[in-house]
Amino acid sequence: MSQRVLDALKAKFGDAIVATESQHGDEVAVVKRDKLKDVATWLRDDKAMAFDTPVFVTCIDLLDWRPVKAPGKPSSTRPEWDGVAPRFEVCWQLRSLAHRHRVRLKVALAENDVKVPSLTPLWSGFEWQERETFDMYGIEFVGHHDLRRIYLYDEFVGYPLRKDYPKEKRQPLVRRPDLVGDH
Amino acid sequence: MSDPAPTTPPPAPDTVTLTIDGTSVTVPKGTNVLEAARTLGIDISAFCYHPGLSIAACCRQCLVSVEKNPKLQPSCQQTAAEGMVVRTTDPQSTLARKQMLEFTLVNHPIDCPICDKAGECTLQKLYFDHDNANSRVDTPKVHKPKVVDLGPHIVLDAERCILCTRCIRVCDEVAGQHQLEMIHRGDHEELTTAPGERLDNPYSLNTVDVCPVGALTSKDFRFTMRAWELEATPSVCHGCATGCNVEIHHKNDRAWRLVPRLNAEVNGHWMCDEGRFTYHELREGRLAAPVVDGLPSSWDKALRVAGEKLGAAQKAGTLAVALSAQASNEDNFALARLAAAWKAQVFWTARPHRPERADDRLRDADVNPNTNGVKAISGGALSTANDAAGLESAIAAGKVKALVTLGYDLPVSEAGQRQLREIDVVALSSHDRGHVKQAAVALPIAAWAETAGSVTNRDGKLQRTHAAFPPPGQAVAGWEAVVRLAGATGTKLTWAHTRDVWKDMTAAVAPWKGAPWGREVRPLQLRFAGSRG
Amino acid sequence: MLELVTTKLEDVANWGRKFSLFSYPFVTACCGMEFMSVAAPKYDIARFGAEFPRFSPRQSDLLMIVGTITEKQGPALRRVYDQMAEPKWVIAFGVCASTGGFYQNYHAMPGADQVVPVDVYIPGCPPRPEQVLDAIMLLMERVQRKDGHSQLRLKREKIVLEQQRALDDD
Amino acid sequence: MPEIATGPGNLKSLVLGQQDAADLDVEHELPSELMTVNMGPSHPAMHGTVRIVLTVDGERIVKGDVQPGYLHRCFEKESEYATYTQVFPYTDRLNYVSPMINNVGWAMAVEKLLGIGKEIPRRAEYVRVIVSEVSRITDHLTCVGASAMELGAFGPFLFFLKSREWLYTLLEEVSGARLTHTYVRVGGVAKDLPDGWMPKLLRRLDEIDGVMVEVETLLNNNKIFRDRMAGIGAFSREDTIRWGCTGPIARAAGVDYDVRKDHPYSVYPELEFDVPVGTTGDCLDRYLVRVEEIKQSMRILRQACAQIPDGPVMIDDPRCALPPKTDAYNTIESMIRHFKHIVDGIRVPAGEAYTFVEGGNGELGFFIVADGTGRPYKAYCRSPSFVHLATTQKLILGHLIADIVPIFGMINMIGGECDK
Repeated sequence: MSQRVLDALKAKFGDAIVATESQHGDEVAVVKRDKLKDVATWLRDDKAMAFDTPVFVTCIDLLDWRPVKAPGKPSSTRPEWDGVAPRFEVCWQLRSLAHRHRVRLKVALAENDVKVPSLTPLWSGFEWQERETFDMYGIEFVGHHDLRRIYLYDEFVGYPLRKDYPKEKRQPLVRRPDLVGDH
Repeated sequence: MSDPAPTTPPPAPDTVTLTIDGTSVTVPKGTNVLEAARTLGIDISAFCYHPGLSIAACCRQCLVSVEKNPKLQPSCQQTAAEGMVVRTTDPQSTLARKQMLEFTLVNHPIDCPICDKAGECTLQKLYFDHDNANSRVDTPKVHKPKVVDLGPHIVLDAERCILCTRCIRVCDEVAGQHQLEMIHRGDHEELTTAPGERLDNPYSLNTVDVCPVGALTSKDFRFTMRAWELEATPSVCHGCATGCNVEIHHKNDRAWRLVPRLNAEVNGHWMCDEGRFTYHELREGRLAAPVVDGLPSSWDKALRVAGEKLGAAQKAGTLAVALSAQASNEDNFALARLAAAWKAQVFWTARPHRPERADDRLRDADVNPNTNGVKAISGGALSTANDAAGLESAIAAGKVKALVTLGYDLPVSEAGQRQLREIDVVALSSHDRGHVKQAAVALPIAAWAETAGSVTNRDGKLQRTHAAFPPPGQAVAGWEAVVRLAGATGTKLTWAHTRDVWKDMTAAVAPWKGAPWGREVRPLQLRFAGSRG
Repeated sequence: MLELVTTKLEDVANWGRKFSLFSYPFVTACCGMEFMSVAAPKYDIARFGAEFPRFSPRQSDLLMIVGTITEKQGPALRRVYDQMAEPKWVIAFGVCASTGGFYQNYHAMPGADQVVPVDVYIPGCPPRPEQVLDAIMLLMERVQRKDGHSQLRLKREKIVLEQQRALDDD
Repeated sequence: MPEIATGPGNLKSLVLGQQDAADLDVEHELPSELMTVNMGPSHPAMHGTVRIVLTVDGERIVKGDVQPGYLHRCFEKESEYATYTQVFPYTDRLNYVSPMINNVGWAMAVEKLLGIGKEIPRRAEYVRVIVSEVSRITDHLTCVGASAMELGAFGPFLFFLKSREWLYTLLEEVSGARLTHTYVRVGGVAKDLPDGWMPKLLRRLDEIDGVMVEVETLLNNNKIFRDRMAGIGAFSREDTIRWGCTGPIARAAGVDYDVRKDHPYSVYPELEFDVPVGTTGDCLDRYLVRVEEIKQSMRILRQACAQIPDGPVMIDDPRCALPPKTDAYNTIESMIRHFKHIVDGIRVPAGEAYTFVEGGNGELGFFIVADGTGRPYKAYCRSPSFVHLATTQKLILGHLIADIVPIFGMINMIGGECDK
């Protein structure tokens, strides 16, 4: 029922919408980075859209993306990551309370240029979730008034949810003085 | 069926166009229907078919229905013909494949929890994908011998064997020695060695790789590690100059086995047994900390002592450098570049050839993986004059007072050993063996499986290796040790990553100009790749 | 004679300590729910005199580490432990506090004993209330036998002092 | 909320909310400076895992920097290394006060990706609704009981813990564990409800009705309780929507949004229940909404226990269901199925989907990206506590330090779910 949203978006912004997809009942719109702010503002203020509720912000790291054939029909046609295509995909999920439809805005970012406009000024609910995405993936949200680590301690180096950060690489803050060896 | 649109150009003479499940595909003449289906992404189940072996068509697992043909055809044997129409998803052929699996499983022992192949077993994979139904047979299973010692490296479990004869064909075609046969008939048929033979040909462990089930297991890898816990890193075997492409299977910073990796030009699907056991030396006798006069010490103390010793000799012009045909191109190139900066004499060492192991297949007499690499790097300046014997005579003649060696096999005679003790030797080595024990300063470097790099095989082909796990202790990559050594003796080398060394190397060495560094390959977790079977 | 009196006095003191453990509940995660159930009427830790949580480390002698200790929580745990007065005991409540449980990653510490010495480890995720009561009884025996980690450290220091003095004398 | 002119410049004009002029004079003689107080991670009201660096002017809070993350146990990183079935124990420990709802949420997310959402047996759906509602009751009991105790009402805390103990025993009979059940599976539930369990549940619900009456008489019109709760931490309807709040906190502010009604899932459309909606959005309304929701959940349970059909509790799709254990040890076919299912996991076709259910504290969602192997490529959990904790920066402004306790009690910030 949210297919209307995608068509309206394409009608209104045309080439700013790189791709639209409808998977498992979710509407996904991949937006150009510099057009993101206008698209988001329009989605929030337009009466027919009325996307007033922020749901979540996260990022997908495509470093290890190597889909294998599994029984059943795969809904994602994204090929294996070849090292050239944009590595990160930042996703904002929005929901409209009045019309009960939902959309997920996505912006694709290359590996070395991880700046993206922040949507916190539009929905304050994204303030902490953008900080969490910065903390975990290292995505810099331009325009976020207080972008710093939220879960990890400031002395932590690196972004743990990236695929190349090993799961058990600890950076201990304090250890017992009489303890030998690194844990 | 969609007829090819008339506007497409007529297919080239030596290709064939056929339709599989409604989609038409053009393949070179002579490919079988199974390979044609695989190019379309249709995965037809198969046991006895192996792209590197002849066609036996004895497992009947790949039956498909071909139009105008009353019986189901084995797609591995059926060569694609012009205009042929094949259906793989019609009820008759899917039922046939399903029942074939049921038939194969009738006498199969319930060994999955203790079977080494579990996790990468083709029978498991095909049953779970295609059949997934209970068996209608409840007669007791036929029992066969469970532990048969076939040869020095392989144990057979006859109950698990599904009689696909891949191993027999490997011995006949790859090793060229007929050592395995089937005896008895019906459900008592069993694999055994040919009369008077044992499975001891130099390519015997390839049978373990191609065995789709856990019938043939390698004594070296048996019961050590579960298949899905391993991580695979592509590399090149360092056993001899052939440079077979391999995959290092490792876990917890330790290599557990080497498995051949497909490379049509160099080694196809195969590798020799001796090459498979080269991973053992990654564990024994490693040098993990710098050693000065026999006592382990820190990097900066070792570099300081090396700097003094080499500095004096360099002024006197009696400094020499020994490249190594065992080390990678990057390490050799870094040392050669440093030798040029020092204006030192350049020698090269290599393990002596073993002509008795050479055969016309994969095994080569030259047991050094990088002989051509060292030759290319030194631009032909190396000859018999400055190999190990030349070095020995130079030392005797007093022309060499200080020596920087790469690697640990300096094959000098008894007299040479004594002279080596008089001069100052700085050894860059991954192992604490040979002359490294008496060296004045020993600097630990990473072995071949621990750094990204490249080697050149006997045909001059430049092949990349990737790092499977980090080097032990304070060891660093060979070229990085050379950079530190350069810093200790006042010369400056500005490499920060193997990529930079590669860039300078491919620029300097003519035959490798413009070779791409390629993408940094990260260890692939086998469990993520589904079952490898 | 004096020796006999002081040990007897100490046994009486330990008997007193044993039956009135003032616990500082350092509660972080899911084990907190089970800690509530232990304090609740059905399993009632009050029967062992340990039900009175003191929320300031100064007034408590038993540190109950309840739940996962992460790297960011480490300094807080260390400071709370340091502020407690001797003699003090520590219980690691649940497998996360004992070994990190099935959180083997960059932020969960593999056990609270990376930061503070622990007397009694309680397995379980979360441990059943009966396990916690059993742990309290184990701790009571330790308190009575003066085997708590802080008492052992005092004993060690005393022995070292005596040896030091013996060395200085001759 | 009284207006506060902040900033060190105009200390003199700081009015401490005192109305008559007499007090003003006293204040002027003793101007207080802004003081930074650390309400550390280890504090009874902070549920053990939040630290607030308060800038207070006397007792009144001028600024609060809320710092979560003390219980960040890397749910996403751990679930990227576990198969889809192995992630269930991790979801138990997200919102450990109502673990069943997390299990159902994760199972539905994977089923949506597998495309078998419609083929789950109806009895399994009913069992899921029953255990979810029982879990939701324990969530509200714990939240209200703990915050009442923090305000000094120790009696209701013990009453609620007694009734929660009954429900724990019931859930233990179903799943084998009191708190970390891991009971739901992809495609259904692990085991059917034990016989005679539902009558026991209905008897307990009647007893809990009695406990509710006792607690409501103790708390609802209690002067101390009402003064500590009314008007504290009020949040307007627009702010609630703008901050993305859902669940009891949004409903208390008048936002009529309940995932079970607005985006119906499972068999909720067949069950009648009301959604309590407050007006002012302060702590008292949140308390009243939660108490009413306990009653609604009991109503759902009674209907579900009456309408539950017979039949299997697990879908018979070989990709998801394990073969019976006896077969697994006696036939090679079941052994292979069991082995591949456990070692490779359920191979979910490549794709991504966001699925959300009504959790104890609000909309609990799972955003899964699958790449065809048996392990999720990415498993993001949209946790309501994290969103509600973000609003506390606004809620505590202008209140006294003592008011942080009821605000945190009613926000019901669960460490595991908030820090993921």
